[in-house]
Amino acid sequence: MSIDTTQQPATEGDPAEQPAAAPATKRLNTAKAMVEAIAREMERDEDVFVLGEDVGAYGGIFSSTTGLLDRFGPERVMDTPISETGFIGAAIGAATEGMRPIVELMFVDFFGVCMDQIYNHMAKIHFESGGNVKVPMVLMTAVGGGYSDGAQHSQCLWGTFAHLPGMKVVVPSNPADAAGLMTAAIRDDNPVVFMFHKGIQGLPWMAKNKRSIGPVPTGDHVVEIGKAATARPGSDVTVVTLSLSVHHALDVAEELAADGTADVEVIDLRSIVPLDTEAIIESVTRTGHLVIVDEDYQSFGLSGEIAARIAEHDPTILKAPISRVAVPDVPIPYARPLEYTALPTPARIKEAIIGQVAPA
Amino acid sequence: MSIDTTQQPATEGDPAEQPAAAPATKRLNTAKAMVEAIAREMERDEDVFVLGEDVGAYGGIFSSTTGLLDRFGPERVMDTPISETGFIGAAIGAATEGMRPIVELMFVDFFGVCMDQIYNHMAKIHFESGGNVKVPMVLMTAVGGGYSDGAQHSQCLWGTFAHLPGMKVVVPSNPADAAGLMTAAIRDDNPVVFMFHKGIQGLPWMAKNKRSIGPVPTGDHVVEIGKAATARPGSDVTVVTLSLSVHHALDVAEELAADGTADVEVIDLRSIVPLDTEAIIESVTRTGHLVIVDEDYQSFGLSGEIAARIAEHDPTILKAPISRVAVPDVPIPYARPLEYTALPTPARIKEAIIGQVAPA
Amino acid sequence: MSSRIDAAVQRDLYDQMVLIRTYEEAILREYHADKKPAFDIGAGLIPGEMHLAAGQEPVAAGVCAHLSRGDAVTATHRPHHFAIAHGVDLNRMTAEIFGRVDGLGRGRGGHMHLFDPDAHFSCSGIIAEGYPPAAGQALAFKKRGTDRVAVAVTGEGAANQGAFHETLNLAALWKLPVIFVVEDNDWGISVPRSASTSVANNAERAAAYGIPGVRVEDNAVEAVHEAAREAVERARNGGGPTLIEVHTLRLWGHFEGDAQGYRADLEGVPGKDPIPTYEAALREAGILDDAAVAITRRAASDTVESAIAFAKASPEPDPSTVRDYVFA
Amino acid sequence: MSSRIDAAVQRDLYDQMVLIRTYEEAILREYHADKKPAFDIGAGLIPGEMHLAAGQEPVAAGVCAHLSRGDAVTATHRPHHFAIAHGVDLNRMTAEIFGRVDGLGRGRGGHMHLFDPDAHFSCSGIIAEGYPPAAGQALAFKKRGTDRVAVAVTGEGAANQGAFHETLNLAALWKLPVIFVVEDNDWGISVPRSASTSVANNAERAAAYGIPGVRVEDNAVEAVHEAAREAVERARNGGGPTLIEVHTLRLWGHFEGDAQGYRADLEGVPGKDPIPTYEAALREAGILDDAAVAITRRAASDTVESAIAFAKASPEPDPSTVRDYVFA
Ligand SMILES: Cc1ncc(C[n+]2csc(CCOP(=O)(O)OP(=O)(O)O)c2C)c(N)n1
Ligand SMILES: Cc1ncc(C[n+]2csc(CCOP(=O)(O)OP(=O)(O)O)c2C)c(N)n1
Ligand SMILES: [Mg+2]
Ligand SMILES: [Mg+2]
Repeated sequence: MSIDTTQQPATEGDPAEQPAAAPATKRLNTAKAMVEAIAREMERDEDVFVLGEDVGAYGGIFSSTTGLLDRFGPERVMDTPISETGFIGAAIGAATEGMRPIVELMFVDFFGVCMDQIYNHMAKIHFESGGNVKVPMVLMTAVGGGYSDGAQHSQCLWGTFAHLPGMKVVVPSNPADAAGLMTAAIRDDNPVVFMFHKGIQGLPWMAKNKRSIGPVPTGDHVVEIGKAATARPGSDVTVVTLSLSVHHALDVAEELAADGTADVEVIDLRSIVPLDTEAIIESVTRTGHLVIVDEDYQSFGLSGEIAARIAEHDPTILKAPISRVAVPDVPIPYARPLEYTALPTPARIKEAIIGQVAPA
Repeated sequence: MSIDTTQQPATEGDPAEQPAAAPATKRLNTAKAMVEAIAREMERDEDVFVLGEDVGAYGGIFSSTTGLLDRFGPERVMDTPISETGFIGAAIGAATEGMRPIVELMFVDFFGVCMDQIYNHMAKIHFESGGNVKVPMVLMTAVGGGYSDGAQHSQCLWGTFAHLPGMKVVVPSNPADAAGLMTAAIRDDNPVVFMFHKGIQGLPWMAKNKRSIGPVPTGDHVVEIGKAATARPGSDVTVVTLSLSVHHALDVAEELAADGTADVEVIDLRSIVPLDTEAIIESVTRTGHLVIVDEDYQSFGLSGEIAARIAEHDPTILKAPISRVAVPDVPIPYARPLEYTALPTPARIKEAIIGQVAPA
Repeated sequence: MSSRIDAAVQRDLYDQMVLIRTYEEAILREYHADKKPAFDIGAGLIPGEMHLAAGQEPVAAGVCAHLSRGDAVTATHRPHHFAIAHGVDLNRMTAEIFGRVDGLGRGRGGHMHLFDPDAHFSCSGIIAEGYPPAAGQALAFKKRGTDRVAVAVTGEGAANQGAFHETLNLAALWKLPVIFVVEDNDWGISVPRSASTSVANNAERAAAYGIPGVRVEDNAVEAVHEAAREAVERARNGGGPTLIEVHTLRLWGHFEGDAQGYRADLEGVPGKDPIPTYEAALREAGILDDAAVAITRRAASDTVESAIAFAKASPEPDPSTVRDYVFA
Repeated sequence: MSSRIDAAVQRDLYDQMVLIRTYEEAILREYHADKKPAFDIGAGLIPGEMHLAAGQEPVAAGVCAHLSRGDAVTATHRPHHFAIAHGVDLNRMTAEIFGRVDGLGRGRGGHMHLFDPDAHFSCSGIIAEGYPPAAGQALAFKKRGTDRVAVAVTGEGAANQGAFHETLNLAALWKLPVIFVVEDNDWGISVPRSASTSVANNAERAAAYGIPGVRVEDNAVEAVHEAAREAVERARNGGGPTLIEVHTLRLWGHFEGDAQGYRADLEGVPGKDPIPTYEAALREAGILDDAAVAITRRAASDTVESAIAFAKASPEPDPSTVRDYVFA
């Protein structure tokens, strides 16, 4: 009856299969890409260590640490008591002493039990010390819904973290970015919140996402924090999004391109803090149409900020009112028909894009 | 050497002095207006009680409960241990049993030690229970800086609360609204976060704000939650703001009216959740110019949301890019010259307004 | 076997445990029924995380035997046994687990968010964060001059969380009528107690609050019953809170889908099942025989299957109502 | 008076306490100097909340006597005594309190946010939240195979906060080299210990983590010194954490501007000042005389006044640098 949640699908491709010019890659799912990036940095730098609930023998509830205990031992891969304030705070103290902890908050939804350490300490010590104390650490945490886990286990909440100064916030959408951003985060001298969506980890026990397995460079691979990616170029409508929603947006874009409805550009933010305002404005200046797709709550968050960056730059680049496809300020409901009404589904994204290109 | 922080300035005016037609009022500072509203509700309804740190003999660090212990005794005005998760959670449990607690979080900056109770419990129980369990309570908390209290005691953070669904968020700017919104909050069947700015309490030990004392109706006085007020009508530029910044905006508006620079409309939001989108759009449609003044962090918060509400309604109502006068995504610095550069001062507000009306 | 307990109570404890187990087995069946061949946590009639309480029946049965519906119970992410033992409406609870409109939360909550105001039952998916509201319910009961009590439940893993400490201090200080129950099933997901808890057991921690602490060993339902009797009596009489830790058993995985690779002792687990053990003891004592056992099982099965039928017959929520119930 | 302690140490303890008191008196003077006639918390050369530690010198002097600069100290909102006793650069600390560019935090931090990486000193304005990072420093020290220790300080009010519990459990479990110090000054702002804490003292709470707990009564600096000696030794030798609670005295208000209307015992307070008491004892023992006292006081005053002069001479931060130091 029980399913081995620690087991990974076979993911190792053959680097030799790659065309010679491109950097060597292997195909990994997002979880494995994170693990590999962490392992490589742990090998490079003995100050790097991992701590959190069930990161050891279990390998992380969402497989973000699978195999690390076997490779690095319990001194460097530490299971903790259920005491997020205690162990995240401990990571902070270790970081101020020059270590580089990677600490996992199992679900971002649990931030409320430990936010003081995160936002008043991790994020502010560098500033309060006038730059004299650095806090080089990664807080990694699982986000997102879509599998009926209810109002306390399905949130994204990146807007909450981004609002509070002093921490970088990165949100990869695919294995290569997960690896590259993890490496960048570990090497960064600032605290970095690394938010990975459960739905793109490539977990064997969740609905499959075809893009949760992809090529990841086998060599040193860093994705600069603060740079958005154009996941798909297009000329009619800009969709600014991130994380799992990138895939929904790409699916919809392909569909709408195929039937000639619209040529959609999809911007994958990858990083929220810093936010790549330039990339957003450049794209919207070309398309004149903006759809923001955000799995976080709609109001007072990411989607608002994107709108503001445009409105304070030049509102006339918008040829139509913007559209937001986000969680409509309701807790994430349990029942599937309700949850999938609240989430930014492909159907809602499509409707928003069509609304942008439809003659007024 | 020591100053009696519990002492109130003499504030009681003579109701008989009021013109006959207007409702009877007396002049109170904001703190006293809050206390009076709480006391009146405690008299009306024995389910109302107050708890928090130093709410008893001390009367609330920012005088929000002065005198209540004497009037209602320790059973209804309860000092608590320093255990915000414990006692805010206790308030939640009491509320689900039909009581109407008013619980004080001494500084909003401390939310990180108790946010789980606030956002995952207080704000979600009603939803998760499908409407079967109500959580009628008020979480009151002091906000704001300007007196060199540093990065952990000077924040506003209303954007953080507003982003998370299930709680109303009110932020009065003057004694009458403080009383009316407090009364509404206590009577509301939902959890209401009541955020009062230290700088408008009328405290004897802080810089005086001339509008921190004002007329408060002596009879039953309720300010509907969710309705903004036009603090000053104007036709050239709309300033949308709240809390202490309303006063700065009014001061600047008067100055700019006097010298003929601009006729500024000042919208006092009073409530963030629900947000009076209609009032904002109505005003900006008339003026075409928007300055948002927000003492919270600039990005991913209130100012962004206001911009988004306009951008999704009709960006063409904006005759110029919007201006935001907010805390520029830095922790609140201690040193006065830095703090007053970070805060939305009258000088910054004035500059933004002038920027709006200056020929491009 | 305690002599203080009479046969009718023993029979009730047994019936209660069987009902709970029957329920958990039925949920197990329904949960996995349509997730095959590839297990997909989000698929099927019951989606999402599922934490079942098989093996922990003695705790709920023993504690709730002393409660009436006016008393409050706040459970954890693993709430079914306490919900059942406290008399939560089984049909509506099951409908909630199936995400239906007749559910306790009209499908909004799910299995970790069961709220039955009639039974003053609630639960939370955040570790230890059910404790503070439970103290608040007790505060309300005390303020209103009633003799009602609140029961707050957590696991042994949760006892290391700050909310545990804050609530015990508050409740002790204010002499609130609460019974704090810690279910020590040896594990917090994959982390054994020895890797999470700096003392041998949590009953010792009661001393840090000046309240009585009791440890019940061996998942013994009658010992739980006795400890809870004293604690509830103390609370009703104004004596303040008690901490009861029960050494119990997680018979299955942490949640469904957990292969428990980390659990070395796995083969020994079924042999520790408290229900056969108690059944054997009651047979020995002449309180149960084949016929009685059959009656209990049949009654449990009927109750459970009709709850499941009720749930399945209830409609799914209308998507257009997604914005409802955020505010009252 | 313990016989184990030698005269040189006694003299050091006395000197340290006098230095701290001299500092707090100077800050008191500077703080209020330009806030008259109407007290305005935001006005003057030193604005903001000001929590002074007069009366609590024995705790800092006694504990820090055993530390070297490689050891870490994490203090509270009331941090000056520990900063001084741990050898934080007094000039730069004072400049920080005055909000100047030569301050420890270049004026960004203020009196509750003093960070001196050379002395591994830090503090936090959030109750009990300095404990977890202190444990993390100890973890780093242990991982690196050093014998360095971390000292974490809170008040007795803070010991009811969740972070206290979580950190003690974690440190005990991982046998971290930390000394947890609780300064019991009877008050958490206006709330007496009896209204915040469900046990008579916090040393009793050590048992909840299986670590030694010591209570030092009467603000006795030599007893603190002795308790800390054992605790530091234990930590350096891999014996894990110790909890030391000292019954100390808040000589002044919670913060400046606090009229202490809630404090019934106010007239008795000056009589309990630990410095005259200790001075008298050392005079009695022939370790101090008028000349020695004068030397100590003069040295303290010189040090303090030159720190204040340093601070006043340092420029205020340039407003155009407001965005600096958010990120490294
Ligand atoms: C604050 C918080 N941290 C972590 C989790 C994830 N989590 C859910 S159950 C669990 C283990 C709980 O162990 P225990 O308290 O012993 O209860 P048991 O599952 O054994 O019944 C964890 C870590 C959570 N829900 N909330
Ligand atoms: C989490 C949190 N809650 C409340 C406060 C406000 N506060 C500052 S000091 C203080 C009292 C602290 O008492 P105690 O721990 O005994 O230290 P003392 O001031 O007596 O040194 C309080 C409640 C805070 N800073 N942080
Ligand atoms: Mg457990
Ligand atoms: Mg104290």
